[in-house]
Amino acid sequence: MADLSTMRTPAIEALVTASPASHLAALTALPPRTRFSFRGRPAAVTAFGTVLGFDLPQVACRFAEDGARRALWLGPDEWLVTLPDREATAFAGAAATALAGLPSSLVDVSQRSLALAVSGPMAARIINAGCPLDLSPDAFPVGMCTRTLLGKAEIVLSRTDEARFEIDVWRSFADYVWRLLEEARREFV
Amino acid sequence: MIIVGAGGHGLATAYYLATVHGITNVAVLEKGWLGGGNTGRNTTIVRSNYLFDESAGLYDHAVKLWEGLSQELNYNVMFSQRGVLMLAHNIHDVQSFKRHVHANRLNGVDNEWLTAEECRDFCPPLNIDASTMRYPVLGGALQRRAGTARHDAVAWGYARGADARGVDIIQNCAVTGIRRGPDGAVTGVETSRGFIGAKKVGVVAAGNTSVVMAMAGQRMPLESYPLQALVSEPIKPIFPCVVMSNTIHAYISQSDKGELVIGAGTDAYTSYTQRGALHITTHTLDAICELFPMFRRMRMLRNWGGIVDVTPDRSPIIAKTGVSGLYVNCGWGTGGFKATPGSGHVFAHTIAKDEPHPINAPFTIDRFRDGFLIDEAAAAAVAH
Amino acid sequence: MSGAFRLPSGGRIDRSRPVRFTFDGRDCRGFAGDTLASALLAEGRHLIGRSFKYHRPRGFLSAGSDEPNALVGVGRDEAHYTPNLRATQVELYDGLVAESQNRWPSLDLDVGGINNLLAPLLPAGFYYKTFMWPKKAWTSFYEPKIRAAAGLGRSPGAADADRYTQHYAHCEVLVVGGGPAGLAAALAASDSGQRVVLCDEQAEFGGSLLSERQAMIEGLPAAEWAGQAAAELAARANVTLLTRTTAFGYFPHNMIGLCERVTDHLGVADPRLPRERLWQLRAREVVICAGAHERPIVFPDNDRPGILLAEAGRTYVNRYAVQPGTRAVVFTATDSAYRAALDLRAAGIKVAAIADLRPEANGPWPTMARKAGIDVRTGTSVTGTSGRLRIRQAQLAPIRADGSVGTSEPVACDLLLMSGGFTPSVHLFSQSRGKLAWNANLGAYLPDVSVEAERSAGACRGVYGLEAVLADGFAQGAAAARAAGGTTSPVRGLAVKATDCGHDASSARRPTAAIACSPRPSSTGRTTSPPRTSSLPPARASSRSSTSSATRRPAWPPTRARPRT
Amino acid sequence: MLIIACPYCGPRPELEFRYGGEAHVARPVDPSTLSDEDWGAFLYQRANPRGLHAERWRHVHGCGRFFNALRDTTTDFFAATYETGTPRPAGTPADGETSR
Repeated sequence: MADLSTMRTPAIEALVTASPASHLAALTALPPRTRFSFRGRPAAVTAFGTVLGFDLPQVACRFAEDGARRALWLGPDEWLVTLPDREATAFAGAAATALAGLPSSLVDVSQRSLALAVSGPMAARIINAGCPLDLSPDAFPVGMCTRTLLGKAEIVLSRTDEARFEIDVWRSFADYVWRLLEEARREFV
Repeated sequence: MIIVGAGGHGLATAYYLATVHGITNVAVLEKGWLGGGNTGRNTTIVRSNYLFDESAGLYDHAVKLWEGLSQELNYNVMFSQRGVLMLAHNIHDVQSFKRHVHANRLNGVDNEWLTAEECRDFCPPLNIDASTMRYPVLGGALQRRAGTARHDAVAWGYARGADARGVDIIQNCAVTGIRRGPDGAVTGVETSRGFIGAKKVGVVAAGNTSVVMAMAGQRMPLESYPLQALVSEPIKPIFPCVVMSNTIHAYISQSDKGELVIGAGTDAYTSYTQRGALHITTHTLDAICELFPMFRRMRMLRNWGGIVDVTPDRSPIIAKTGVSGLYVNCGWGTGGFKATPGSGHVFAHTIAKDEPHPINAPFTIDRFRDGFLIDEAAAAAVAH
Repeated sequence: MSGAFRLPSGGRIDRSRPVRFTFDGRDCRGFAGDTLASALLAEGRHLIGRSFKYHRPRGFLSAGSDEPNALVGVGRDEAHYTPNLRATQVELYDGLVAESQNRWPSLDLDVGGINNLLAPLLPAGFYYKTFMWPKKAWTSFYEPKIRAAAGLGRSPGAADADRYTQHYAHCEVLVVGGGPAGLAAALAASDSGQRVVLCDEQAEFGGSLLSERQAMIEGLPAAEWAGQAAAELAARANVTLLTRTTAFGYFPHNMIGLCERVTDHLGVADPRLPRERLWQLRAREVVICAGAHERPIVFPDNDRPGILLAEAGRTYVNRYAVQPGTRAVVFTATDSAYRAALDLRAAGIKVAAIADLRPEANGPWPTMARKAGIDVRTGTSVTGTSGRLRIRQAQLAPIRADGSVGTSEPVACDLLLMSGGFTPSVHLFSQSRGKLAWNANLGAYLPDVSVEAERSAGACRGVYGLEAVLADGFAQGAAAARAAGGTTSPVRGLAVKATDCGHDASSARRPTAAIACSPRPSSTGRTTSPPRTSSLPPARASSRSSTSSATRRPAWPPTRARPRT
Repeated sequence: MLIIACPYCGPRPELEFRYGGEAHVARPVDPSTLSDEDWGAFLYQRANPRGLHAERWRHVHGCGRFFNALRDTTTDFFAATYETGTPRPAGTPADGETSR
């Protein structure tokens, strides 16, 4: 049986190592974290909020966070929840208890994707090399998140700061996304 | 008799009604101008390497007619059997194309397997360096009898031939209704220029078939999608054949005028706008640039769209309908040009005899009730 | 020093930066700021290519993107070779390598020219009526021969060495075209604080202003004002300026495709930069300021090297400080060509005669031309030209009251400027699926019903005259910003000092008799005798494509053409 | 590239969506009672009008939801988008009519 721990090593390690620095548009790989995909009806949503420690965001395409925990609205009944690995087991247990009997789904999808950050004054422009959304602060303010596309790959994009975006991407697409961003960054390094 | 639509298929139908069946009291009605729809907008590829027996019969019938068409029409349609090479990029492609090769040979249709190197030898601009490609070339299926023809000349040649035998071709004449008698049978068509009586009406309206058939109360198993094509500026001869790649989605040839002729894909949604989105063409050009990196600096001269009518099984309908005296030839999707002579030939037979020719007998509308589908989705160049 | 035909002063070229390049292997010189076309003209080269079918000698016709003849291949090696570039758009850089196309063995001595002599045997569409027997010969003989004769340039022989990027962008107002209308529109729209993108296909903003000799705006020479306006826009944080950027397509829901040529004008480019950048730009509102194209006049042998559009002649003289000839004939149906004649004269070029198709011409520019002593002949047509590789002579003949043509008189010249009026550039508007309407007064199709959120400003919607164009630009730019949800400051009025020449001949003075000139150039290459026709064939209803019919129609008289029915 | 107003996420570029064909095609409650004719029609016959078209889209690279839209197939402009399960908006022209 394959050692599952090896799957947490970044699929893009070599690319990250070779990546040039840039204060205009920095590209970094974020450390591993636990991800849950949560889907549920209102009763389950409320119950889940109690375990999480804060209410799941109800406004479309917005994330809420408290400390190291973050919940991203992905659809009318779907959220992506991220939290530190060390809290994962306890959290999953507590959530299972709270959700018992309430139609819902909670799946650990930590292995599925990894996270990158693009930051700096050119961050939006770099992402726009592959993402067709309007990323101006008016159209995509801090606190906004959404599933979208970067080139041919699906990503979850969130704006954590005026000049900082996080990208959640499926592991098998990660090197493609990284290279695409590197290509766009090339004139800013 | 009335033929609705003066594209290649409609004009060919009229031509064969006159020449084979001696029926010359025929009007071909065209809402726009002769050959101005998909006939004048396609990428002119002619081939017959389809998988199923029914399709092989139909498309190879067409290729055989293509081979003598210039002489028959006394009009040079510039049929050029320069070979169509379909590239395989993964194991599935290899298996599928080899299956096609064998199936074609059993049907008497030429098709052969080439290694990647043989593909490059056949088409020198082709890049087969796997280290530079996302999808390496693992080989290809080559039909040498396949090739291209000059699309406008086909319409003009059939139009001249039909006209010379007494067929009336009426342009700028849109069909606005199909009139039926008390017994339900067709009695003629209403047009933007008045009523024309006829006992038999053949609808060959390509992308607009659903709209015309609705005039006779017929719902069709069709959806009409935009399909784009583009050409580069003309250059001296460099590209000797036709190359198609279903997997990364590109097909390309070079016209006698020197333009690189490139077919893009269908847009995702139904539309009658005769245009498509930029991301569809850039997707195809990405593939062209990967397969033929020397063409990357070439600039595209023109880009346009057509309306293609697509059936659920990607095979055409050439058949009688539920309405007496009403016949339909449609559903050619992205690949009707190649079949023009064969389609017109068997459709003329169907109208003249009120029964299908053996070759088009399987291509009924009823197959969508009875389940005898001819699923050629894999043989179509475009995943439509 | 570059070129014997370079004017000693003036122009927007940088004389402190000489540039060396080669054309067909020959060493040439020019200056930074030249195009390949202007530098070759400065060297006295007019023959630049051969026509597609008959291999007729061809020279520069225009000075911009509407150039039909001067197609060249450019690139230092196969991995950087680009065929079919317009020499009028290729910016000169040190080490540029250019070659002519569609000739063998050389441009001056081209064997393919034999087709020109065979022309009477090769009617239009002859391919379709022959080459069918014996059947086998099509594959083995005819088709390879036809194919070998086709094509203009050649494909690059190696994989492209450059890289390309693409970019999605959004703005409230996109202004396409950075001439006077576009600059004014961008200034007005950006007052709102909204995101404004201004793009222009040329290396610098200004458009027609860059070719002005006399016009003043706000007390500045027009070109200087353009530079100042561009600088003002560049200083605004909400404005993105894109030069060398062509808006090549108008896609559904206000998405515009832009091709930005980033490094093609550089001999040595920063390797971090892509060669080209594709912009897929979504604009809330679009202002099209595409200007107008000057129409050539159709007359026998109007394609000889040395025959240019009048505005192009003016551009070469004023913007590039090049003498496109030493002795010019001007053939016109508009007042604007008189302005060109006077600009030529100011640059020391002798103007042998102005032949004006109209029975009279009394506007301010014709008056100035007469005052300057130029031989102005109204009611006169050019009925033919001679000269093998460059024009040597033009035949001028009076037009009689009944429309027939009198005896022609040869006038020696090495330059012929022509102007048949202007056709508004409505391509982008038409791509947006907007509907055109025929304007009989202007003799042109103009944007009528919009489909997408766009509007046109300036010459591309038939507004001519510098002051009017600037005012229209401001008004449309402001309107676009408001439509995009912004608020704008009051429209600025600019102090303009310029003598307008109108768009075209005034319709009131338009002759009633049809003008005699053969509708098709002679295809034989011989010097032709005066045309036999005594009047134009009756105008036909235009073909389906309204855009192309607008440009295909014989230039004169515009009243004869009708809109589609 | 069209702009499509997802009822949940707002206007978004076409790339994020997948087209789902004709809307309001209800699967027969008991297919076994249908004639071959009717079953074939349910499976394969589609409206395909020239003009307004009620159609399904899925915001597959966004919120993941299916929804319905009214689009004019002669212009590609949308007249409305609305949630799956809700009726076609009142006051909109019939299929095949033009929306502007």
